Amino acid sequence: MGIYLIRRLFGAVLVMLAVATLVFFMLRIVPGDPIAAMLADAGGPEEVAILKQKMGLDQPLVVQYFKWISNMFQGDLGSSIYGSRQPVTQILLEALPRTMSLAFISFVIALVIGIPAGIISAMRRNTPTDTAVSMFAFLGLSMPDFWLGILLIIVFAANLQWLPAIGYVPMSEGLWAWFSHLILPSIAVGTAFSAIIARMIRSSLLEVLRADYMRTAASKGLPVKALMLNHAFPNAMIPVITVIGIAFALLISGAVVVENVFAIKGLGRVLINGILNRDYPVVQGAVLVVSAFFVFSNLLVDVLYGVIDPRIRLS
Amino acid sequence: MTLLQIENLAIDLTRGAQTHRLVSDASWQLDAGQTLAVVGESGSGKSLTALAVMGLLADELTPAAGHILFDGKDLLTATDDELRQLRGPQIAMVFQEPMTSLNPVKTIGYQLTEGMRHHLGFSAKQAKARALDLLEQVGISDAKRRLKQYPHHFSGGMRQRVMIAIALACKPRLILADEPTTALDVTIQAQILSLLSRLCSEQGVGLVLITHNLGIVARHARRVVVMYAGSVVEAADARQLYRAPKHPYTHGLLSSVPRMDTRKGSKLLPIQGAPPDPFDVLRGCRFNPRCQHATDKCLTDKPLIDHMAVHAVACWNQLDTPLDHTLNRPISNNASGETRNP
Amino acid sequence: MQTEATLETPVHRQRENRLRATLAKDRKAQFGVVVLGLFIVAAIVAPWIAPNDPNEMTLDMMNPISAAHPFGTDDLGRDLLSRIIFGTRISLFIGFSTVIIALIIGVTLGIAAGYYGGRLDFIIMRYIDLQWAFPNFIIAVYLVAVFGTGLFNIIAAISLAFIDDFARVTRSMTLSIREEQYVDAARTMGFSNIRIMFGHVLPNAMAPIIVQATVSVSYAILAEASLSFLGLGVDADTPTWGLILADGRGFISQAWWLGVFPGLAIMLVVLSINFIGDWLRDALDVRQAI
Amino acid sequence: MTQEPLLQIQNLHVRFPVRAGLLQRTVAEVKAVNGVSFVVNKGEAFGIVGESGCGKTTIARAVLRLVDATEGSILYNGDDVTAVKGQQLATFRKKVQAIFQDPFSSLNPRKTTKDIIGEPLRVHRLVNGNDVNNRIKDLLELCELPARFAELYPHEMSGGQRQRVGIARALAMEPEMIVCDEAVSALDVSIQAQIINLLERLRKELSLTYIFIGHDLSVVRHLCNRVAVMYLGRVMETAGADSIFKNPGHPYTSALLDAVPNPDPEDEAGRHIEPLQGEVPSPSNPPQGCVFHTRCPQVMDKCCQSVPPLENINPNHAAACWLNEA
Amino acid sequence: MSKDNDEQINIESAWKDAHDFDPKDPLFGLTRDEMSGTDLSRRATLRLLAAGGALTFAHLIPGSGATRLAQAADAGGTLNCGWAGVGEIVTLDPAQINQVLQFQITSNVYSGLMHINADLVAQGDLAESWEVSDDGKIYTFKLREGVTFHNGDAFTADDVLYTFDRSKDPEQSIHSKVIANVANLEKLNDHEVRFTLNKPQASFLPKALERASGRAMTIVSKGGIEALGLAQYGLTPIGTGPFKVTEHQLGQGVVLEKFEDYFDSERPLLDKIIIKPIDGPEPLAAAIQAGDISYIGGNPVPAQLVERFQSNPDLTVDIKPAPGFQSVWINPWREYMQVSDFNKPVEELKKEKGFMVRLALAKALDRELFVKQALFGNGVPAYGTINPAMGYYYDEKIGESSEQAFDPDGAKALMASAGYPDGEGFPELELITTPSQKRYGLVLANIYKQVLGITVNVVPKEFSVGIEDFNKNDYDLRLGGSGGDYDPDDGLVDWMITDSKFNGPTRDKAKHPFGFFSEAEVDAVIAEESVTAEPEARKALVQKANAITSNKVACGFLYHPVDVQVYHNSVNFPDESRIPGLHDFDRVSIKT
Repeated sequence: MGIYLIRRLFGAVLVMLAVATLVFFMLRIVPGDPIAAMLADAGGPEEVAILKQKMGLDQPLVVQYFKWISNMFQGDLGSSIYGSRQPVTQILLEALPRTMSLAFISFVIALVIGIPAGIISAMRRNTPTDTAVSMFAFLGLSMPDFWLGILLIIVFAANLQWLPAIGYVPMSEGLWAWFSHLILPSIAVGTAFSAIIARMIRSSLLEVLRADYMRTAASKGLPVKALMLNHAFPNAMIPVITVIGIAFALLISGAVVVENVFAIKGLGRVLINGILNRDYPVVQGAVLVVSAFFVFSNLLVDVLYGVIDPRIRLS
Repeated sequence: MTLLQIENLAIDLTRGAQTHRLVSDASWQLDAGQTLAVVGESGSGKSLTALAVMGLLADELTPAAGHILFDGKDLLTATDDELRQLRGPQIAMVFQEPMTSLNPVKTIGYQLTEGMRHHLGFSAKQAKARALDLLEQVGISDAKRRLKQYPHHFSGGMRQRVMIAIALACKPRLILADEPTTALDVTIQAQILSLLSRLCSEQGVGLVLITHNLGIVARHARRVVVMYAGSVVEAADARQLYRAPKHPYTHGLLSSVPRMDTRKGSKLLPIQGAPPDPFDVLRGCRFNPRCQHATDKCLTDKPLIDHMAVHAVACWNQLDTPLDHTLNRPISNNASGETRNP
Repeated sequence: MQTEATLETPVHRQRENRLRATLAKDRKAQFGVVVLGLFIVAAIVAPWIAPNDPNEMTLDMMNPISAAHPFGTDDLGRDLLSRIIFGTRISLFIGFSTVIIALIIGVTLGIAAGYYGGRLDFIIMRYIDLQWAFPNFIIAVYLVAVFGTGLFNIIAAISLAFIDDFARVTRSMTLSIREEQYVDAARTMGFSNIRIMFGHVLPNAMAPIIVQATVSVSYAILAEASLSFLGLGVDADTPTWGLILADGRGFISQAWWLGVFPGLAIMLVVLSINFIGDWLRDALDVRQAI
Repeated sequence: MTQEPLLQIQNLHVRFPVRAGLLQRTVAEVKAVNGVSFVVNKGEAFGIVGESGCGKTTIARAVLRLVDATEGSILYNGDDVTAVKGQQLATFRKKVQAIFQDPFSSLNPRKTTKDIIGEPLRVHRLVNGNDVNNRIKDLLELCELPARFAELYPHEMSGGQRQRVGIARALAMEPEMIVCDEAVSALDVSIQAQIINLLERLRKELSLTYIFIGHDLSVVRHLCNRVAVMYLGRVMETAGADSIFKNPGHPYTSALLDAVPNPDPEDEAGRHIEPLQGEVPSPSNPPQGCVFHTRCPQVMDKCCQSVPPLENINPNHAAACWLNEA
Repeated sequence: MSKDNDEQINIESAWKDAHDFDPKDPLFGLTRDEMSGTDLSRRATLRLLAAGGALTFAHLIPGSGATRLAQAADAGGTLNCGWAGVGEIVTLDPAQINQVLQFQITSNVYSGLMHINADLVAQGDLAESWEVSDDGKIYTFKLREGVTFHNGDAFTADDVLYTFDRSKDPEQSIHSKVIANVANLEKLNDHEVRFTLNKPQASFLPKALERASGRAMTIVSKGGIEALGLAQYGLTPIGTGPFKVTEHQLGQGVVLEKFEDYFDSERPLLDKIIIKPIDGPEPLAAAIQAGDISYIGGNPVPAQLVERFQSNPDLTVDIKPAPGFQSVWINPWREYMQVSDFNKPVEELKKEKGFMVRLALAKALDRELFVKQALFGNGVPAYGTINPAMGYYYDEKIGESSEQAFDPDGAKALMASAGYPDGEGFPELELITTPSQKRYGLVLANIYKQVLGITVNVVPKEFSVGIEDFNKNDYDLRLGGSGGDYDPDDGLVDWMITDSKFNGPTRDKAKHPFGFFSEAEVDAVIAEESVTAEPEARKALVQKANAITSNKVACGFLYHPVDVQVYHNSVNFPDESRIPGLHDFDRVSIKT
C-alpha cells in the first residue's frame, strides 16, 4: 500500500509538472502571443522592450521555462500585472479556502442527497420512488448550474430572504455565517454532482445485486440486511468512487461558474477575472492550482479505491 | 428416505406482459446421502431447477407449478425466513463460476465464517477454528494465512475448493453442485470432483451434481436424470441408462460423444438440429423436431413421465436397443446414421 | 439437400429494430426525440418562425408575456422568443460541431492507440492522461483564454477539451475488441490494418462512442452556455442562450422571463439529449458510468 | 495419407514481455511457448492437447502469424514464414486459415454472413465480382447451410450455424491448411458432434491439413492422426493418436487420461483414479528441469535439474521424460 | 407657493453674492480673513466655488446642505456596504486611484489638508488654519497637532512634504497635474508648511488640496509604505482618517474599523464598516433587499434598479445631478474616420471624408432615445464635457447649436458624401465598452444601424483592458467618460487639451502625434479659462472651448449621469455627510 501510494503520488507530481509545462508553452507558442499583447499594454515599443528585458522575456524560451519552473517550485508564480500587482501565490492562497469550502459543502450536499437517493431507487426499482429519483437525477444533470444559482438567489435570497444572496464569509467570522453563505452556491454546484452519484449508485447497486457472489452470499441464508451491508454496498461503492473522481471535475467546473454567480472570489473567479483582465500570470497560476486540486483529488479517489478494493491494493 | 423430491416443477420467465415457461414437468427425487446427477445441454433447465430448490431464482423467474419437498416440507410455499433458515444448515450450493462466485472485497475467512456465525451462533473464534478445519478438509494448505487473503489471491481450482468449504460450513444435508468444474482444467476438475464426492459420502451429505458432461456423470453418480428443453426426459440408474437409453434424446446424446475407447475411425452420430429456443411455442414432445422416431402423436401430445419408476422415460416411442460403445453405435442394426452419410 | 443445420431452430431477429422497439417503450426517450427534433427544426427555420428580428430593439422594454411577445421582451425591448429561437442555432451548432470534431480526432487517436499498442499507445495515453488532469470545462476556459473568444475559437476550445473522452472510450473498446476472434480472423485473412480498424473494430466500438457523443453534445451545449455566461463566449450581440441569461441577469427580478426562458431552453435541450442518451445506452447495451 | 512435411516447427519460443512503470521497461517474461518442435504432414490432422496455459493456443497464433515467434522457425513448405512480410505474408495467409473457438466472438456481429464470407473474396479478388454471390452460396452449401443464411447476422444464428459460417469463411480463401483452435469446445454435445463430422468430411473432400488444438482428449483422439501433448510451454509427448492414448509414454499424459472420465459407468466403476495434485506453475517462472516435476507422481532427483529431451521411445512415438531413459 | 418664491429669491441673491467680485482680484473679492481661518464660511466657499466655476444651484438650495441638524446619533455597530458594479477594489493607494469608487473608500481612511462638506464647503481637515497672501499665491498652513497615523506614527509637516514629493512625480503618481500650479512647498516647522503657487488658483483649496477627489494631497504614510511595500500598501493603506483598513482581500472586500485615535474624538460613530464589491445589478438588489448590505456605494446604481428601490419602503433613495459626462470616443487614426489635423476650421474639416464620418457618427447619436432605452430615463443628453451639475457654466442651448446635435438626415447625408450612402462600403466598427456598459453599447450599435446603416460590433472588455486599448489608440470606438467633474477644468483640462492625461498616454508617439483630440485653439482657450477668475469671462471661455470640442467632435458626447444614493432606513445618514459622489461614513450611524 505504501509503495502504491508513493508511486501514485509520484505519478501525480509528474502529471502536474507536465500540466505546468503545457500551461507555460501554450500561452507562448500560440499565434498572437498573448504575453506580448499583455506587455504591449505597458506602452510604446521602447517600454515594452525594457519590460521584456526586465521580465527576462528576451531570453530563449527554454531558459524562461526553467526559470519559471524553478520559481514555481519556490512558490513564486509571478505577480498580477494589474492593480496593486499582488503576488499570484498570495491571490491563490486567498482564493483557495473559498473554493475548498464551496467544494466541500457541495460534496457533502451531493453525498447526502445522492447516496440515499441512489440506494432507495435501486432497492425500489421500477416503483414511483425510483421514477422520481431518476427524474430528479435527469433534471439535476440537465440544469445549468449557473441558472440554478440565479433561481436560488431569486427565490431564497431576494424573495424569501432566508439566506444571504452572495459573497463569502470566512469561517473565522462564525460557522453559521460561513455556512449560510455557502448553502445556495453549494446547492447550485452540488445538484448535478448528486444526480450523477444517485444514478451511479443505482446502476452499480443493481449490477452488484445481479452478481454471482451475491447469489453465493444468499445461498448461505444470510438476512437481507447482512447481504446489503456486508456484500452489496462495499462492491457497489467501487465504481461509485471512480465516478466521484470524474464528478469532481464537474464540481470544479461548476465552482468556476457558480463563484461568478455568487460573487465568491475563489479560484474560478480568479481565473475568469484573470482571463477577462488579460492577467496571464494569474491565469496560469489559477489553471495550475485548479488542475492540482483535480489531480490530487483523483489521487485521493485512487487511494480510497485501494482501501475499498483489495484487488487494487496489492497490485 | 427421500430427502428431496421435486414434483412437476414449472418455472416461468416473465418479461413485461409476456410469460415463457422455461421449465415444465421437472420431477426427480433424491434419497439422503445419495448422489444424483442431472444431465442436460445448455438451456435444458437443470440449473434453474437447482436455484428453485434454493429459492434463489432471479426476480423475473417464478416457480409456477409443482412442489419441491425437502424432508416432506414444500419449499415453494415456505416463507422467505423459513427458506433462509434452511439455506446453509440444510441445503447448500456450489456454483459454476469460481472466478465470480466469491465476493472480491471480503476475505476468504469472512466469507467462510459468516454462515456459521449466523446459523450456528459460533463465536468468531469457534468459526475461525472450524474454518481452518474446513480449509484443510478441502485440501488448502497454510490455512491460517489463506483465511486472511482475498479471492483474487486464489486460482480457479482453489476458489472452487473454498466454495466447497463454504457449502460444507454449516453441515448441510444436501449440496447442489451446479456445473462445479466446467470452468476448470481436466486435472483440476478431477481433483475437485473426487474431493466433493468423497466429502459428501464421508459426511453423509446428499449431492445433486448438475452437469453436461456425461463422463463426470458416469464416474460420480449412481442415478441420473436427463433433462431436455425444460423437462425431464429420462431418469434411471446410471449403468442402465448408459447401456440401454430409452429416450431417443439420451440415445443420441450418448452416440454424439467421442470416447476414448471406441474403435479408431468410427463415426459420431449426432442429433440433428439444435435445442429449441425457450421462447418458441412447440406442441407435443419438445424433442420432436430433432427426433428420428417421431410419429404424429409426438407432434401433438406431450409424453408424460412416471418419475417414481426405476427407469422413467417421457417418450411415446421408447427404444430398447442397448448401445455398443466400442463402435459408438447401437448394437443392433439401427440405420439412422448410415443412411444419411454417403 | 437435407442438412443437419436446416433443422436447427428458426432464427430470431430479436435485436432487429431494437432501437425502435425500446423507443416505443421509453416515454422519456420519446419526449427527448420529439423535443430535440422540435429544437432542431426551430434552428433550421428560425428566420421564418421567429416573430421578430432577434436584434430589433424597441422602447417596449421588459414587457411581460403578451400575444405580441409570447416570452416577453428583454431589457432592450427585443423579443425574447425570437432571440431564444435564434439562440437554438448557436447552441445546437456548437453542441454538434464540437462533438463531431472531438469524435473524429478522439476516435482516431483511441483506435490507433488501442489497435497498435506499444509505443504509440504509450504516447497517446500519456497525452490523454495529461488532458485528463484538467476538467474539460477548465480546458475550454483556458483555451479561450489563449485563443480568444469568437465562434471558431469556442468550437476549437470545446472540441479539444472533449478529445480525451472519445479517445479513452475508443481505446478501451478497441482493446477489448482486439481480443475478439473476428479480428484475428480478419488478420488471418490478410486484411490491411486500416481495413481492420475501420471496417471491423470501429463498427463494433460505435455503441459506447455514440452514447459518449450524445452525452458530450449535452455537455458541449452546457459548456457553451457557461462560457457565454462568463463573458467568454461567441460575441456580444449574437443571441446565445448563455448570453441571454448573462445579459438578463441584471433584470430578472423585474422580468422573470429573462431568467426563466433561456434557462428552460438549455435545460430542455440538455434533458432531451440526456433522455436520448439513456435510451441509446439501454438500446445499444452500453455499460458505462454516468 | 502422404508423408511429406507441410509444416515444420523448430525450437519455437514465444515470450510475452510484462512491461511496467513509467518507462515501460520489461520486468518479466511469460514463456508461453518454450522450445517446441514438431512436424505436420500434408493431409493429416495434427492434434495439440493440454490444459489452459500450456501454450497450445500460442502455437496456433504463431503459426497464423498473429503473434511473432521470439525464437525458432516455422517452415511452411520449406520456407521460413516467421518473419515474412508484404506479398509473401499475403501468399502464406491464403494457404493457412483458422477456425476459432468461440462462435460468438469469431464473427463480426455487424456483418451478415454474406459480408463475412464475401469480404475476403472481394478484398483478395479470389473470384470475379459477379461470381461472389455464387461462391458464397457454394461455400455455405459446402458447410451444409442453406443459401438464405447469407442474409443473416451472427446473432440470428445458433452456435452451430455460426461455427459453420466460420468454417465457410476459412474455406473462402481456399487454404491448404486450417488451424482449428478449440473449434468445437464451446458447443453443446449434440452440436459438437455435427461440427466434428463436418470437419472430417471437409478434410477428406478438400484434402486439407489440420492443426487441431483442443483440451478434450476424446475429441482430439477422434479427429487426429497424430497428437502432441503440451505442458507449460513444452511438448511432453508426441505420437500417433492411438498409440499415445493407449500407451502413454509420459506421466503427464497418463494423468490427463486418468482425469478424463469415460461416459461409461461400468468402465468408471472399475477405474481407480489418483487425481493429479497441485496446480500448473506460472509460465513466467517455470520450474527448473522438467516443467512437470512439481506435480509428477514419479518425480526423480534428475527431473528437478535437467530438462528431459523429446526422444523417440518408439518409431513415431516421442516423449520427454527421464523415466524412459532407464 | 409663496415659500417657493421666497426660496427662489434667496437663491438668486446668494447666487448674485457669490459672483459679485472683481475678477482681477487674486482673492476673488474675499478678504484675507475670509480666505484664511479654520474653515471657510459658506459665503466664502460659494464664492470660491463660483470663482472655480463649480458652483451649482444645488449648492444654494436650503435644506440640501448642513442646515438640518443630524439626528441624535447612536455610536457603535457595523455597517455593511455593497460597492456596486465592481468585482474587486484593486487599489486604495491615492497615487494609483483612477476610479471614483476607490476614493470613495479612501476618503474614509485618509485625511487631506482640506475636505469639502456637503455644501462643497472646503474645511480644514489636517489643516487647522491657514493664511493667504494678498496676491493669492502663498498659502501658509498651520497643521493639526497630535494627529497620529493608524500605525501610531505622529503626523508632521514631513508627511505633507513626503506626500507632495510623491504626488509630484509622474512615475509614482497619476495625479501630478493636480498640483502642477504649486511652485514650491516648504516646511516652516513641524506643524507649519507653506505652498507657493505660480499663479492664483480659485480651486486650490476646495479641489487641489481636497482629500477625496483631489487625491494628490491625500496624506500618505511614509513609514507605512516602507514597511508594507507598495503592493500591500495598495490593499491595506495607512492614513490618518477616521477609519483604518483592518482587512482587504481582493474580491472579498475591505473591512474598515473605527480608528480610536482619530483627531476628532466624537467621530467616527460606527465601529466597523464592511465593504463588499458586488458585481451585477441583481445580486446588488438582492443583497440590499435581503439586508445583507444596508448601503450602496461604488459605481452608479444600475438605472433599472432605481425605480425598484424607490418603491421599497425600507429604502431611502436620494437622487442628485451627477457631475460627469459619457461619450463615444472615435479614434481619429482609423483610416475611415481619420482626422490628422483638428486645427483646420470646421468648414474645411467638413470637406474631409474622415471628418464627415466622424461628424456623422456624432450627429447620429439619438441621445434622447439612448437615455430612455439604456438608462431608463436616468440621464441627460450631453454635447460637451460641461455638465448641468456645474450650473453656471452649463450651456443649455448647446443641444441646438452644436454641430453634433442629433440630426439623422444630416448624418446620413454626411455618410453619403463620404462615400458610404446608407452605410454601404463602410467597414464594421468595434465599440469597446466595459462589461457592465455592454447594453449601452448595444443601444448605440442599434442607433448607428438605424440611422447610418452601419454595423458596430460591441466588444465588452474589462475596464483595465479597455482603458489600455484606449490609452494606446488601439480602438475604433470606445464608450467612456468622466465622473466627479465639479469644475470645468475636470472635463476640459483632464480630457480636452493636447497633453491631457487621458489623451493616448501610451500611444506610439511617432505614429500618432496625439491621442483622440488635439486643437491649438482649444488648448489656448482652456489655458486661459483655467486661470481666469472673472465668472462671465471664464464662462465665455469655458463655453467657447466646450463649443469647439463639440463642433470639432473631440468625441461623440452622449449623456451626463445622475447620482443616486441608496441606503436602508436603519442607516442614519446625516445630510451634512451627503457630499455628491462621496460616501463619508464618519458621521453615519445605525439607528437602534
